[in-house]
Amino acid sequence: MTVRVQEEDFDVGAELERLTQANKRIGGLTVFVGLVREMHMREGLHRDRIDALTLEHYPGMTEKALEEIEAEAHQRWPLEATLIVHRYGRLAAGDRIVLVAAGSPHREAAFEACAFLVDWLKTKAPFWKLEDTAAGEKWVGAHEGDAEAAARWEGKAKA
Amino acid sequence: MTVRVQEEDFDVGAELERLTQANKRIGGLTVFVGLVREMHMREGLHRDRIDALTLEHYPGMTEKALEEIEAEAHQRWPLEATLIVHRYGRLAAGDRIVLVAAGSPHREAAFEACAFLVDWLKTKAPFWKLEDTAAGEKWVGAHEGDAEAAARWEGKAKA
Amino acid sequence: MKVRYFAWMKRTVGLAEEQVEPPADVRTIADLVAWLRARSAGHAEALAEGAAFGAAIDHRTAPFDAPLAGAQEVAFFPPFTGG
Amino acid sequence: MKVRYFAWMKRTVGLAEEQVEPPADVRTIADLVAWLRARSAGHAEALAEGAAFGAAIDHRTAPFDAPLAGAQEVAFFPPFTGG
Repeated sequence: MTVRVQEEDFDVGAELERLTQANKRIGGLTVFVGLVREMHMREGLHRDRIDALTLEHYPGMTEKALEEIEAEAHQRWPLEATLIVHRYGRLAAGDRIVLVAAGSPHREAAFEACAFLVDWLKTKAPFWKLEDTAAGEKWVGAHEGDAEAAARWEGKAKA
Repeated sequence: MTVRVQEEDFDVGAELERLTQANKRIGGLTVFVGLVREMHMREGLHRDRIDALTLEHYPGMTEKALEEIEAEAHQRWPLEATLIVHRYGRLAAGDRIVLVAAGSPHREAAFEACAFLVDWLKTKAPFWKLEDTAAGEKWVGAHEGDAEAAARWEGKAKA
Repeated sequence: MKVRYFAWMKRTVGLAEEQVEPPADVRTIADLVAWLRARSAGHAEALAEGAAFGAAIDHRTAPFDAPLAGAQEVAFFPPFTGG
Repeated sequence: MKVRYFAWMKRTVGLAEEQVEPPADVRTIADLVAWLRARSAGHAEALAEGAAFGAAIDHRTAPFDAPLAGAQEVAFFPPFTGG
């Protein structure tokens, strides 16, 4: 169980190697990498390309929230290893934002736990995205689909 | 779209870097790494530890089957990038067997497509596992759960 | 008690944080919100009724009826958009 | 026509592949299975009725009633266990 919040990029291969090495009980490792996607936004007559964003977070609370989400995943699935690395600060299109990994003897548990971790961290960890557009800065609104995705794990019994 | 069947190990970080670089439309990349899990098997009075296995495949058919599965995923989800690397030959506990990755603008598509690729390659690509135990060699039987997992994607409309 | 503001609320209030000493009848987060609104036009706008924001007490998300007793740090923020 | 065997079927038949020329009345995979059984005790065991195995024609999975017309290579194998 590891949670890290950092400004610098992470090395996916090295992180996963460290996570699984010396643990021969992992049969399946599911990994999610979230990246800054180049987007086009229409607002009135303008069409802006979003080339970068700034991620703000709440130091102290962020780590606690991520650790609780991770502990919840271990409660629900038989996991051998989990990892959450989330960046903050200024990120450009194509940059990595977040790395989430869940390793289990069984692939179903690895898939479900990884999806759960991603869904919950989106709605329960204190991060905020500020987009840079040619027209200026714009705070990203919460995505309705995220709340729905997070809600599907509410009250679900242990798999 | 890339499919590779090879005896040698793969470098997860380098593979994913190659897959996503220069494509700024990927917002979510879901990855599955299958590993040889150390297992204990009970048979009659014996309890054997499985330390290694040999993966046999059907050269020519394997590549074709994996390419068809990959094409099917692109039919069903809006994917920007997919990768399947599957090893054959002798593998020890802790070794990587397979790498599956799906990148999409949207994380839901990335998760579903990756799970689909793993489920279908388990039941539709010609690989066979032979386990080495202290008591001798043993061909792995098909796992009932695999057929069920693969079946949940049958006839499903495009997401 | 320290009060912190994040994301657009920080810009609207014009402060990242402030030290406040609310009177004894400010017992819950909802009470604190109402009391803070009077501090400035920026406070009033950021903490307006109907605005979509949440709160935390000492690094843990808390509902608006949560008691403030013993709180060291209260934070206000818009819905999270990480990941 | 080339016939190939994989996994335990290869061990049981005792051959990885063989070149065969079945008579004209062997029209489907099912016909071929019945015809191959007579070749040896290993064939009979591997291809026994009720044994769990599948087949492919020219690198593509095929049902047992698939016609052999034009087939270059037919393969027999147990259920797949990759991934």
